[in-house]
Amino acid sequence: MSDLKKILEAILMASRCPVTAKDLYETLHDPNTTEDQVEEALAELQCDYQDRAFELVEVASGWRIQIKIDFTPWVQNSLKEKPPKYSPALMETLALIVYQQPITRGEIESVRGVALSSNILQILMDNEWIRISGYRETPGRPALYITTKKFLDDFGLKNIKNVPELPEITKISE
Amino acid sequence: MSDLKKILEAILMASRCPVTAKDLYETLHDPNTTEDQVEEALAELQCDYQDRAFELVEVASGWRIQIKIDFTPWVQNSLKEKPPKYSPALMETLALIVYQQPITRGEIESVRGVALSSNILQILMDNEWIRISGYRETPGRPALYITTKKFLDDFGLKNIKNVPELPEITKISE
Amino acid sequence: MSLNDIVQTAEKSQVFATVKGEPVTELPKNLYIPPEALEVYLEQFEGPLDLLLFLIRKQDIDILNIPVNEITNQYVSYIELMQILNFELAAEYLVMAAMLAEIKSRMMLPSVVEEEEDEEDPRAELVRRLQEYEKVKFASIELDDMERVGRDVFIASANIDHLCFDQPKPQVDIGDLTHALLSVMARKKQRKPHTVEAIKFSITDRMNNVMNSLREFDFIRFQDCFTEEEGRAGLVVAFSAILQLLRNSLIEITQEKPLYPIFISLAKNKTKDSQS
Repeated sequence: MSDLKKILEAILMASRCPVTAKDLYETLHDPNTTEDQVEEALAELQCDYQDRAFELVEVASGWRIQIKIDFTPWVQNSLKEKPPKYSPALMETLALIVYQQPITRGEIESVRGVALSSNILQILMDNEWIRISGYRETPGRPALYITTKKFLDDFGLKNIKNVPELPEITKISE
Repeated sequence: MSDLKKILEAILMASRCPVTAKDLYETLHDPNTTEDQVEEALAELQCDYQDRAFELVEVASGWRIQIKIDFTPWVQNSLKEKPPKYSPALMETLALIVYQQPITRGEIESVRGVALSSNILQILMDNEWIRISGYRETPGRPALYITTKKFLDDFGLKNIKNVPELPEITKISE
Repeated sequence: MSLNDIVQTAEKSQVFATVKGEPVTELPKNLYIPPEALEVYLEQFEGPLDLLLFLIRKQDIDILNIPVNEITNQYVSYIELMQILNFELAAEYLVMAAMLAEIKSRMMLPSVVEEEEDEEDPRAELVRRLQEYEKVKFASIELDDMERVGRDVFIASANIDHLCFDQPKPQVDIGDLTHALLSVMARKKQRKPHTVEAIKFSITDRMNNVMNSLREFDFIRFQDCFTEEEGRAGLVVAFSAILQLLRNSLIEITQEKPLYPIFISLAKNKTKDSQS
């Protein structure tokens, strides 16, 4: 297996989202590799994966490695046995968005006292529990996060007003 | 490639956390497959991946597929957000918890000779590298911190006993 | 500002900083950190033990036989320099300076040490702390060098978003969310800086009050010096005032028998005191 193929495999396997051929090419920083060679290597990888449980496909936003559809039952089983556990940091972030929406990343960080690791908001977005509702008109125009309908569905709420009220003393605005 | 191997590959590739051989076995729901066969298939997969950019390794909470270390520079290049760099103060705090757990905040401060800034423990908790295991029955009931399985996973260890040994530095003369 | 800038400014003005109102015209002597690396180093120290350990290791000093006098002088020079350079100096640095000074003074009294058989080397505690800290520092470097997920090791995963099945609902409910929020808020409260209020009571005033009362009456009852309404701060100040007066030999405190009232009176040897 060529080095180029392995490098592309590594990048695609490590990425959470699809990567474009152009991005792959730029990540290489290699004057000896052309964009065409990248495309070729991607095609070869596709063949390599014929006898594996995953495949390389091109979707709207780029290339990604995904589980072949034949293995759906087992993936489903494994998720059933071990549903994803959310970290306290993720739960606290979600809680702040629920009770303080719309809220910026900076505000979440200032209440929690530590920087937010980037994948927390990503996971919440992937779950479609939160979305960006707009941007605050302050320097940097930070994104404002709010909860979604899917969040209400998944948590069995009819309306965002149904979230339990907080004891008076813990009101956030102090 | 056998079906069993492919199924295991699918489950492991679909999961973001390590999976134990036992969990894999239970996910199969297959009376014709034994736990030993699962272990064997895992060993075979390890061989299969020799010429790929990823490898199958066993850490504290199970098996996981990870990118081989040779490809780290390219993966790092492709990351949109650089991984956080931790201060010596944070690493010293973590080292104290690793080697002297369970330990209180006061004990950490006394060994390091300085007060602990509040966000250090919070970052370690957010990473799920440490957790509170209980409270010491002394005045103030200080929290006792210990390391987690996730700490072992993230540092590629199977067991807390695998942490590097401390050197004996109490030499009489140098 | 680099040290060079400081030196250049100093050359121009002959004064490059002011400490406690005093202009400083020369850098402290005995600095073992190369001047050009000074600023970088000073910012990096993880506390007084780290600084001390650096001074010891830099000069290849045997940690079990620290020349306290020399190390103390060097340590204090750095502390002064950090103050000159306006580093935010944690109180712990000053505590260590005091500890070093104490060890130094104890070591200057060799006769006392010899007389008491079990007297430990005054440096023993410091050496023990330095060794323990060095071990932790070493371990932390080892730990940081280990390959870790997210920095050196990356998890390989394949996407499953396109698979059609009922994704299991999250194993969390809204109660977990409120619980999470409450714990954030509880932590935030702990982080809040506490405001230091200006002292409402002055020890000197209180000392004068006690002395005035004693000039009027021969005795006053110990408990009459305290007013409950003043709260804890008031009680502490009143008590400190009495201790201070006692220390200055201005008053005497008497109690006839255990559990009997305690009385305060003017010191009888007050006049003699001034002669000695």
